[in-house]
Amino acid sequence: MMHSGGYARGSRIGVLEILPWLVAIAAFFLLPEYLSLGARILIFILFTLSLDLILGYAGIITLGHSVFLGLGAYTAGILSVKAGIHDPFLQLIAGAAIGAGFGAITGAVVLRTKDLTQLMLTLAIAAIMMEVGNKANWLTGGADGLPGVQVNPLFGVFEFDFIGKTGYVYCLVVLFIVWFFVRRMVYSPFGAMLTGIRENTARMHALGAPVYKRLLVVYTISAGIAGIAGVLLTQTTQSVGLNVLSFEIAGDVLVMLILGGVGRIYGAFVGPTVYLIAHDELAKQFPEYWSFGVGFLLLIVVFFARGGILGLIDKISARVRKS
Amino acid sequence: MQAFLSSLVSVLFHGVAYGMILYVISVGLSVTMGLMGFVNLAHGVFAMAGGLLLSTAMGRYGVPFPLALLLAFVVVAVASVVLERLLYSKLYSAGELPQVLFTMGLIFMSIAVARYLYGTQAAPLFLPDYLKGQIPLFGRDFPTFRVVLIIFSGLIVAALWFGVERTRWGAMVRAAVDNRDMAQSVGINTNRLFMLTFALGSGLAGLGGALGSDILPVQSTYPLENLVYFMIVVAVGGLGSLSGPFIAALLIGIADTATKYWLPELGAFLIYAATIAVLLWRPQGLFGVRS
Amino acid sequence: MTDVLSVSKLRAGYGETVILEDVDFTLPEQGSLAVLGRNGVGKTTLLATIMGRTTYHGGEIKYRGEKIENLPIYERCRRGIGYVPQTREIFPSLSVEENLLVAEAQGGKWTLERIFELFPNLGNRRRNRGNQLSGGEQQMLSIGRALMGNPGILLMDEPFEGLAPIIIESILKAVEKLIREEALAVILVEQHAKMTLRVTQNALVMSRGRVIHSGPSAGLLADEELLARLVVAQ
Amino acid sequence: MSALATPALETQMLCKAFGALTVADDINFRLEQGARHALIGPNGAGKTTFVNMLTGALPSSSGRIFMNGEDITTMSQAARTQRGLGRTFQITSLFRSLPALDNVAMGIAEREGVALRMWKPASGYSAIRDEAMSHLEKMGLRDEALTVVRDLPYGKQRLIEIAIALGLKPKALLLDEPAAGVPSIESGRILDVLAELPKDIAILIIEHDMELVFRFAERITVLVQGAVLTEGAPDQIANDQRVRDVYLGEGGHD
Amino acid sequence: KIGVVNTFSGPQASFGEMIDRAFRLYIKLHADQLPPGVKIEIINRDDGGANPDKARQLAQELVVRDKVDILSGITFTPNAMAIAPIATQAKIPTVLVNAGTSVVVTRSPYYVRSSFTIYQHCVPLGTWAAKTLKKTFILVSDYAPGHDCQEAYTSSYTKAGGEIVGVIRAPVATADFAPFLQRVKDAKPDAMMVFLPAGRTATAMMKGFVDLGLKSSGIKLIGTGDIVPEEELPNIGDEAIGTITMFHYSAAGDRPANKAFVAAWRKEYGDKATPNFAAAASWDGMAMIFDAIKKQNGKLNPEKTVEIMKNFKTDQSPRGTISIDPETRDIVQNEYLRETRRVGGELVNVEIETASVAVKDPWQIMQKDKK
Ligand SMILES: Nc1ncnc2c1ncn2[C@@H]1O[C@H](COP(=O)(O)OP(=O)(O)OP(=O)(O)O)[C@@H](O)[C@H]1O
Ligand SMILES: Nc1ncnc2c1ncn2[C@@H]1O[C@H](COP(=O)(O)OP(=O)(O)OP(=O)(O)O)[C@@H](O)[C@H]1O
Ligand SMILES: [Mg+2]
Ligand SMILES: [Mg+2]
Repeated sequence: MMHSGGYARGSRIGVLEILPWLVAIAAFFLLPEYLSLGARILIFILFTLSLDLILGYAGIITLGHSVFLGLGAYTAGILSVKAGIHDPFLQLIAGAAIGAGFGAITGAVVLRTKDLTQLMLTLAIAAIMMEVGNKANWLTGGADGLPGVQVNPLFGVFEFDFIGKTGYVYCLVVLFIVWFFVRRMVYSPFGAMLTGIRENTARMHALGAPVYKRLLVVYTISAGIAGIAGVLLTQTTQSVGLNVLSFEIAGDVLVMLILGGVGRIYGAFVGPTVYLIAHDELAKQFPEYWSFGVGFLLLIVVFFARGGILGLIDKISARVRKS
Repeated sequence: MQAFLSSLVSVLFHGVAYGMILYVISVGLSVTMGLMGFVNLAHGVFAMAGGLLLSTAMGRYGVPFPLALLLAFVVVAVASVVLERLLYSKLYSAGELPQVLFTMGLIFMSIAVARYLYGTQAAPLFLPDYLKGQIPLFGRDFPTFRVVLIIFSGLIVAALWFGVERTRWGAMVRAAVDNRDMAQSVGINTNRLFMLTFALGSGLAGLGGALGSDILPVQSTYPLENLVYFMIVVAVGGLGSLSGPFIAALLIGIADTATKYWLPELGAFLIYAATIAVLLWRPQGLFGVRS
Repeated sequence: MTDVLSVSKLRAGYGETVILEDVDFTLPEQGSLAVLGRNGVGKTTLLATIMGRTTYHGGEIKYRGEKIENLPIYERCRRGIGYVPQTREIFPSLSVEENLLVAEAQGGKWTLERIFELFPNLGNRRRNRGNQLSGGEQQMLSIGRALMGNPGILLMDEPFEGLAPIIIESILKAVEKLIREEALAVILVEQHAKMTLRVTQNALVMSRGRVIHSGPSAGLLADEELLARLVVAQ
Repeated sequence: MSALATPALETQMLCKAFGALTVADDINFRLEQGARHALIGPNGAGKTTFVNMLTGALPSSSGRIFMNGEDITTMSQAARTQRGLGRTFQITSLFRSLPALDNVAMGIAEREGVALRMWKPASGYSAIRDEAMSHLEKMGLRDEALTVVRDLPYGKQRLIEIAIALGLKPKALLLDEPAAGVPSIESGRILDVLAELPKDIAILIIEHDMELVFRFAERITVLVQGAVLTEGAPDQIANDQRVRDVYLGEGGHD
Repeated sequence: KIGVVNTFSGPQASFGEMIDRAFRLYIKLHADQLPPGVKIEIINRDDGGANPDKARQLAQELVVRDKVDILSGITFTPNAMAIAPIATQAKIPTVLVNAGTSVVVTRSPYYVRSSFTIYQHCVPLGTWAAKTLKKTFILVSDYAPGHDCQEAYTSSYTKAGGEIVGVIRAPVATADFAPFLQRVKDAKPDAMMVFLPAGRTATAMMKGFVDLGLKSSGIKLIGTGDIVPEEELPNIGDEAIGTITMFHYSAAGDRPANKAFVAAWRKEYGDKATPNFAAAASWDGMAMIFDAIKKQNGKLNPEKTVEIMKNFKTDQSPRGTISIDPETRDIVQNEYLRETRRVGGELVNVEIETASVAVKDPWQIMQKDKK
């Protein structure tokens, strides 16, 4: 696993790192018909990024990350439908806060364990929240979801249109801000320290690091970011359904991250883009059998690009440089 | 009181039947995940294959039930060896993440294949007449098939414990997982060991999938839908143990049945809450071999 | 009499990197060979290569006259090569007993009881898991485990590191006895050059993956100056 | 140094048992300020366990531990480290996929309390980098600073282990077989480095290499089956028949 | 261009298959009736089940990128809810061919429903059941349609003098019904009224009903047609015999229009294939779309299309005479009382009587009454 950050390496933003943003901006002008898929991809990049922070950098493995996405999504939905709060930024802040808050609470429990136990705890917590969402009909609309979410125009000017222009730009800007923050964090001593915990926890203890507290900090941050992604999802689709809390989403995001490449920030950009586009295209061609294609893609990546797509690119560029 | 006792008997009965099935399917996962350290999320694929085989063999070719069961075991075991040699074995030392990605891919593909071959409906289970009907016991009726199912699974469990747990096989697998090179350096043919272990685990899943298609209907999305339950059994039971998952599966089966009978409103709450409680109490599971 | 082990023109390393080059030596039945050299010269790599754990690039390894360089690791062990790795490599999740039993050769003359006789410490800890042993106990276990495979030759990579002096003494005696009575041959990699030379017949000094000296141990032991030049200075 | 001064580390009636096995049996031990102290004893005597209890990696069964007079018995490992307790591991414990430099810098960052900073890039903390580099240099690892630890030979990994401990600038340093796996000339370097450390650092060393022990230690404690057999000056220990019987043996050592 | 948001993957994929087959069959058989130069193109999109956000994204793309004139499909209520704003904003007439929760159709003025509402079945069922069966135990899935059915049945059943002796709301994903059924058995009711999603869930329940001896202990199994859909009958086997259901469609209905429909279906998809209610609703939905196309001569104007659909009426539906209620844009149709029997070696749902003629959605009526 190539690791970014640390004391030995520089932290300048490389040319390649500007590329995703150029692509995203170009997509806005060149592919106006794909903006709703585009927004979905941006949201999942944000979501995957939050997972990379805890899995790739801190080594926390989870199958329940959907909880935080779901909480964010429902926060926005409930605020709008039940409390009549339609301000996008208020919803955003509330979603982040609720996501982070729940992250802190569950993290306090989950982070005391490791490996499979940890995985199962995250999964079970997510499953319970799913049941809560299902049963708390009066608040969440149960299995029918919460339709009719309203969001005020951004700055009172830009309406969330059904073509998705506003939504796309909005998601892009939010993603950019979060990315900037995450990137700084990864390259900071905090990021290096997280890598240390992942690599060798016992040693980290002996260096005087209160490991548990540190993990709790990053878990909370990650949950907050996932909450933001959830809010964006609700705001751009103007409805919430139980599926945002589902095991499938938690599995999907894990797959997207590993597909892109773990522990390197940009894996979270590449993974969702490839996965969602492949899914979308295949589902279009073969509505019944798309899953075969997606599965095949994953197998190809595992056997020919260990370390995800970015891992493969690394390997190829190393080859080229050598010869 | 009388009524309560008699419903208790039913709950226990159905709970045990469910638990037994969960166990036969999941024990293989406990082996691949616990002993071999392979995060095999695709375990349910083998169970599904077993169920589909049984249904096809009986429905389409009129194979008698016991033979069809055997077939489900053997065919799935053999097929799994092919997969193991070609794909799984390449990832033993690759770490969890590639394993997750690979087995998820396998799930996705198998869903599409099953869909293509068997359509969208659940594979029907046509029981022979001697397994239909009910057996009256303690003043209540018990479906014959489930009685047979409990007895048969019980036999499998016994065979496993006597055949496997008492040999040094388990220790060899764990040694090979701890350190493949060193295990080979003390003379263990790790490739063959893993292959056979994997085949046994998958074959059992196939058998369980076939046997349990009455309780867990088999259809194309089976591997994904039931994954969580299999994983709970393994985690609560304790990785790498054979008896732990047995207890866990029975507990889950009975708890699930009891909530459905007495507190259907709770849904799956109880199971998950209990899972969390057990794991906080004993992070390595009830009978975990590894921490 | 054929040699237990003969190595010629051996080239090996890790992946594409070649570490060992043109290594030649032979070891007679019941022979003992010291491998000396500074840090990082390839001593571990040499033993690992004989065991089959590195990337083989060329040359020949014969065990009792048969070529083994293309055999899988476990097959080499079954033929009679026992390995005590430098980092011990105890199986952490197995108990002491299990660690020994998984290595047991069918019909071998080594049993749990004999190992526990040799290392009473281990007998007292037989239920402890591999990672619940003291460093020295792990070292003993590693040696005991290699013996359980009923080897004809024992490759020991710094086996005395971390052992109490009194234990080293007793192991050395035991090894001498094994060589005499059980027809065992031994290759010993050690930092403590003098002690090693005292108990071996022949010695081999390595530098940068090549053999730069080989000859009787006694000769090297007697020639302080040569020893210092070969092993200490570069 | 006066024996009356508060010791750097002190244990009172420290006990530890793993099930039925007692590995620390009422240990009363003092590590004086600035001491050069060695702990020896047969394999499995409980030396590593003792160090683990001192650092807090293992909880003790009973008894108390003091650091500079302060009761640290129930304190977390991290808190003890922050108070100036450093250690090395008998079995190398490094960040194997990180460069040697980061291995050392990580500890310095913890010591300096910057590990929670999230904004400025780590590579921008040049003071930390430079210090990490200087510790590596002391161990003769200048050229290996940017090499990923996994690719280094075992002997060099052992030296990084020590460099990390130095980076913590501990007031009391516990070294668990620092020289095991390090060739003799390199172990000479370890001694040199330890000799250069400020005199007020208290050092406890565990070693089976008697040459090293006798050259380094001013005081030696012998631990046998979890209990202190004897304690004294090196020549006293070397000539103690009980110590010879259970530990040293009769043969010479190089 | 018709954009179809539908469920082709996941556990509920059988819906997608039925709907798609019905659409294609209708188009194939009626292509010649279209005004010259008009060609219908169907663009299928898979929502994978109840995934409102995904469904919305798909609908949005169908509208924006593929520029469809009409939306259809939509198996699940939450998805219908999420798509409503798009239909409204983009002015896309949308024909709902499955989602059956009453409230859905009120969500957008461009929604027209050709399928059914749960209330349509469960109200007449209650009325009928009260005549002979005095005590009912209700077993429904724990989601909106299940709740709807429980309410609808209870209201008409108790009004007619029946007594509800117990209610179980089973989790939607229930696979094994044994514990629930055991409880029903222990309560000894005259009838068990069931609403479960059609497909394997319902099938699993049917098997358990017999296995656990509820059938032999004399409990009558009644419900909506979802528990005995045509395609599942062979899987359920003889266990299904004697089940009484209230539904708007049976493939065994002996109306000529239905016979022709079933015959065409079998000719196209093989002897063993049988269309079910979703297929019938989709067939009629497509008929509605054709009607709108023909009446506008191939040039679709959204408002006009909805207007035409609102007044749609035919006696040529496989379901008999159906129409759309112009006020609610919801379907008006007959409800049939059916019993599952073996006829000529094949299991079918025989229509015993037409329980109610031209039923409007009772829920809509109740809502109006409330106001
Ligand atoms: N896994 C590996 N991958 C790449 N290079 C390696 C690997 N292991 C060792 N090396 C390199 O091979 C060379 C020889 O190492 P080896 O471990 O054989 O030395 P050694 O003589 O046993 O040293 P020591 O006395 O420290 O044990 C070293 O330069 C080392 O960097
Ligand atoms: N977690 C544990 N559970 C049970 N026993 C343990 C555990 N850890 C260590 N032991 C036992 O406690 C004893 C003391 O171990 P310790 O590691 O302290 O010895 P040591 O004096 O450091 O020996 P060495 O010189 O060989 O490193 C050993 O016999 C060991 O087997
Ligand atoms: Mg070495
Ligand atoms: Mg020790």
